[in-house]
Amino acid sequence: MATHRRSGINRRAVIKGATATAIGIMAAPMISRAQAKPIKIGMPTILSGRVAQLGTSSRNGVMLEVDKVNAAGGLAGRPIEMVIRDSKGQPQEAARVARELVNSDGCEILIDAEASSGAFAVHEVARDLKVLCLHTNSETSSLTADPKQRIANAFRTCRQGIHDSIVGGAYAAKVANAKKLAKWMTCSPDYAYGRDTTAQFVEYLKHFKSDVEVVSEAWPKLFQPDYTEVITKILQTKPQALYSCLWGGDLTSFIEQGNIYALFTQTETFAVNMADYTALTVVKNLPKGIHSGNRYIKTFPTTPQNASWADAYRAKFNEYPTNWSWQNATAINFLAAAAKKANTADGAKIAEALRGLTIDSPFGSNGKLTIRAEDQTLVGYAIGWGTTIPTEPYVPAVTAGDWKQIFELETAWKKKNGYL
Amino acid sequence: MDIASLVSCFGSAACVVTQVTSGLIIGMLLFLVAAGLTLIFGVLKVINFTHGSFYMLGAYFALTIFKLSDSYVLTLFGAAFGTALVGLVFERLFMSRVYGQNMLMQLLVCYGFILIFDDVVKIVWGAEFRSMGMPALFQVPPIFVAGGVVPPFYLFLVGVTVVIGGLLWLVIERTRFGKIVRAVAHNPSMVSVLGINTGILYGMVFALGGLLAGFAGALAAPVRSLTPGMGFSILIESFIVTVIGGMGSIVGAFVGALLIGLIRTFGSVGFPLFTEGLMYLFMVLVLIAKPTGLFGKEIA
Amino acid sequence: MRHSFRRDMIIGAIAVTALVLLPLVWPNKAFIDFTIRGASFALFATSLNLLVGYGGMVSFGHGMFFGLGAYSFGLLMQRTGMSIPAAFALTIVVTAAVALAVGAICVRLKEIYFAFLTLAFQMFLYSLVILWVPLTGGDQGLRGGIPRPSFLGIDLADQRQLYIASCVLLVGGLILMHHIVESPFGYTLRMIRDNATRAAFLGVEVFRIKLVAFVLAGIFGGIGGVIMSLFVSGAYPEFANWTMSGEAVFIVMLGGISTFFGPVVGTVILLLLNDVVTRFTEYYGLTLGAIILLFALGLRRGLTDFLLDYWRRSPWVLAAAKRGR
Amino acid sequence: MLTIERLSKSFDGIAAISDVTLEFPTGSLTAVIGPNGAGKTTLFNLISGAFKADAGRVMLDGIDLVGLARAEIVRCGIARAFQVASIFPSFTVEETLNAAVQAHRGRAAVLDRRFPLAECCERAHEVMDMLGLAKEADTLSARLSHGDQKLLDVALALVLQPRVLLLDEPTAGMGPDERWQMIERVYRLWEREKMTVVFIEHDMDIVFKIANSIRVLCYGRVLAEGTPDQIRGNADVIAAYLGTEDGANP
Repeated sequence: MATHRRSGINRRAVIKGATATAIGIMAAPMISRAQAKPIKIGMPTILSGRVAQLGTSSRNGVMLEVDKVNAAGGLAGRPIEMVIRDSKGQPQEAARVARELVNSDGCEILIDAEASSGAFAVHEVARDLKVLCLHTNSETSSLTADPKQRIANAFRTCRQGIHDSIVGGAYAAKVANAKKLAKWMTCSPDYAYGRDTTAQFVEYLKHFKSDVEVVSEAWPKLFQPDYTEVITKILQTKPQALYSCLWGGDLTSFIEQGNIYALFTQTETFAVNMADYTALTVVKNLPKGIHSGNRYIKTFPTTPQNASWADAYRAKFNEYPTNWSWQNATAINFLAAAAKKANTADGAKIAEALRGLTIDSPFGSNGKLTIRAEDQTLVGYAIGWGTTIPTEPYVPAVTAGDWKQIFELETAWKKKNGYL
Repeated sequence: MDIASLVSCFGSAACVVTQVTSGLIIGMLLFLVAAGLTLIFGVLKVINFTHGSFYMLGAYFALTIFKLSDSYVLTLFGAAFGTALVGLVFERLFMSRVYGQNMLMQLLVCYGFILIFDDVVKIVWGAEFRSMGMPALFQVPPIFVAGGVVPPFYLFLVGVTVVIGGLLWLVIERTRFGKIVRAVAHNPSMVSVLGINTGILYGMVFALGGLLAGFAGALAAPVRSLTPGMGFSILIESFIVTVIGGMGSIVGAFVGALLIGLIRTFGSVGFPLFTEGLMYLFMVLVLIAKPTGLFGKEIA
Repeated sequence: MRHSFRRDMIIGAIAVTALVLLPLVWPNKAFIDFTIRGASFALFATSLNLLVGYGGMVSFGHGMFFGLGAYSFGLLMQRTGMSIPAAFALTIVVTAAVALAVGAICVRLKEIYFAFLTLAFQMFLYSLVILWVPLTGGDQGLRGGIPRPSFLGIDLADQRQLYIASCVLLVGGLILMHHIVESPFGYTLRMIRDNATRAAFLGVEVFRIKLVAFVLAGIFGGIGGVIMSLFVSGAYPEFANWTMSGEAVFIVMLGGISTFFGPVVGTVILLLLNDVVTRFTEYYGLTLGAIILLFALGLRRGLTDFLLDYWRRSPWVLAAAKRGR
Repeated sequence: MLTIERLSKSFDGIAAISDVTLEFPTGSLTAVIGPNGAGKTTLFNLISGAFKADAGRVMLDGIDLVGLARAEIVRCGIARAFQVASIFPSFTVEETLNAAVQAHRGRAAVLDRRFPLAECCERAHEVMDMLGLAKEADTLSARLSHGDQKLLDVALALVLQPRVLLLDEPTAGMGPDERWQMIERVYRLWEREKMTVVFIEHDMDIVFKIANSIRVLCYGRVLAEGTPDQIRGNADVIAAYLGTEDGANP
């Protein structure tokens, strides 16, 4: 993988860009000068520490789209100026940064590119300050599903745990039927995301194939450097299939260490977070035939739009886009479309326009993405599972999930949890 | 909690053997890092909180050297000596200025360097995690022994660590340098009595600590993801190891590392969700029972 | 140097009044947020300095009380629906009880062993917070906001009123802690720091004094946590993690351990650094690291320690001392 | 009367004090002498409770002190000053004595008042005056001269209103003038307070000039005891001292 780095997009560069755009706008006769005051969008994210990649690729996703939007005249004529700030991955810092972005930097919209606990902290800030907020990285379902959490001014433009679990369960059941996999084991990181996602996956796996049995569980810690004890436990258990929602560096460590035990030749592995370039391109000996959900992959959806978006991203940042990249790009796309629909950059009116809005997008399962009105969250995105090969394109064929089935089971899940 | 699994594991020879072996693997790398930490504390009475960063630097040095040379032997030595040099420079230029001061001042300098090393790694090697890849020599299928799986790389890893541990023991027990180290660790005022050039002694101790940590980093690089901040978890664990074993005791570090390795492996069977808590609980109990650790001596 | 309690109260009243009036002439939301966070950290760091600066007890686990305060208060408000003052009082009781139990074990140890044991206890508590998901929400923390019902006409959901409440807690807490260090107890604590053996010969019950100091410090650390939980409207495991203790140690060292207001100054420095540096660079660590080295190797002590030394050595002071003789 | 009966203490198997029996009559001014390593300081540590004896008894007016906590021994009336001045470096002289008086009176944990407690000041000043430290009242202990630091150490012992005062080499590390000044103060103190004073001393001029009774220790055992005149002529003592570099002329 190319080892490229940019110096962070500093404020001056942003302002310069914004000024250039502003000049462009002034040259355009249709748009009056009075409207050209930039609109500031604040973005707290994680730019330092172990998951700095989350922040940098979120930022890249955003900037790629912001440039396009600004070139096309901005949000209802107002060029976007991004103010992106590091929360270091601490929820209290995320809350502090979010407040500061609104209160002292004059940001009118927040893009919350935090991981889950940070997202809940920013959510409280959005509730308090009543500022339009788009969550772009938290996949925790309850953030939007739980009516107690819901506020009129907060939306989610990213994938969601429950959707992934339903599709994963359906896919895994199909494979299990074909290959007669009855004895399962799970190995997921020991924190809320890992526990919830795993429990839901197992639930839907059993929903689709009632005779599977989970014989053992392993719970490595988040950011654990060594998985030997976990791998040997799996080898002891000898499951026919293994499910894992390890991600990022943890997943690559697990794969590398599993490789030297030849783990993946002995058990059918379902690693939902494998098919993301952050993991695919880093693992040196990627085993063939690992089942994975799509995080972001150029080959799915198999459309020229998706492929060319990935190429444009690579050309601009000299690295592969990540799951976080498309989710953040989507946030800007939705803002632009809603502003156009409402013909204003006013947060409250954009929020109104966002509810139920459908846009064209390379990331949609059929070229379209929708923000569902009832719970203000993204649906219809490309979601599916495939198997790996050791070299590019890594996951050549992805079986798409069935959104009708997702909606059905999601509704049942919400009822069961008392959300409906 | 899963006591039943733990009981059934103890009932099966294969499970016990496998878990003990993996405890050994985890413990050995930990021992290399902890040995340096405890050595530095023994001689200088300084807790080197940057030790995790040394491990990280070792791993990143390994990444680059392996990419350039494709020789794992060269990688191991290059990374170890590179890190030793970092340790030496760090001690001579910075740590040496805060000896004899408040322990917190030393802590502060170390903390500053943890932050700096992490960002330097981020600038030089990037924020994304990296992987060195398994050297071709070890890209062979694992050996199956009596139903248990033994990966050749881990055989090598444990073997090398045992050799290094042995060498370290020889150095400490049989050389003049070792004699001085032991004397000073036992009684700090010996430094002036023996007429030792403390600058050289302290620098060498830090270099040796760096050497061990860097070697551990290079040994870990083929199997662990490299990322800025990766030194952190190993720092905490080796810190627990040295506290349990007794600050300043190499034997303590060895025993402590193995204990933590075993707690990890058997804990993951019996208490999969509380392995971490188990380590801290164990540390609390040891400190209450014997504040100086299992093999530690009261500081004079 | 020895101020009476009444004098402290008068200065405190003036300080609170000034802080309350300030936003009226200078309405700045960022300042209000900054002060609330500052109050939280300043109480937390000053309470640590009771141990470090006055008791010579370097605790690496003080963050456990910050976390405990935030979680106890947050949980009481979320689960029981009691009033804010009641939850506040109960939080103090809980924090004090835990501090008593942990302190009874820890304060027997000296120096680094005390530091290690406090750290181990903190990490054990942290593991519990992570593990006990049904109660604490695990790594996700207490989500969904902390309800803040009005009491006595005070509405802490309003940021301005929370600001005033934080100022009152800060100033009140500082007055109490200042009183503690200036009391006979405070001087006994200093005796133990200087020479515990001699203090024991003089009839000081070292263990008891240390334990009381540990509990008092825990209580004020917990109050810092309560303010933070109100600020972010939640509680997160990070509050109970060792990094929080590290932050407090760092603040104390930046500000200085030999003056009462050192940690307050340190808090302002660290928060300003944090807020300003993260604004301009993502290489926060590199920048902060360099600044730390500047303090540690340049000044070789905290800022107020440095200023105090500088003042004591200034020609004017030396001349005055000579005249005094 | 302070009596020591068959007291023994060893470290790692090496006897520091073995089977020592001694008497210190009430109101006496007794010097404990002996070559280096004779066990003099260990004896003090055993009496004051810093170490616990392996065997034997330390009786003060009929009460056995062995096994009592240090604070309890202090309360029984035994106080000591240390070979190396054991003081509180960051306190001024006045603060030191105020804090010490307050600790002695069980007021160390008072939280609802300010330091210093008015009722303790008088006694603190009294002790300062007794040892001529009043002029240094506002000086930081760390900045006192060596001699004044030792005086302050003695003052701390006096605060405890002891019946028995143990002084471990009160003149150690001092110049000749300072020594005599120090010893003169100790002597006047003893005269005025009429307490039992036991001191360890190497300077034989001082010992024979002021002590009214002498105990000689050697290798952890009692070599001789008696009045200065008796000791002066004791052959064992002369032999022991001639054999050591300590050998001041007895």
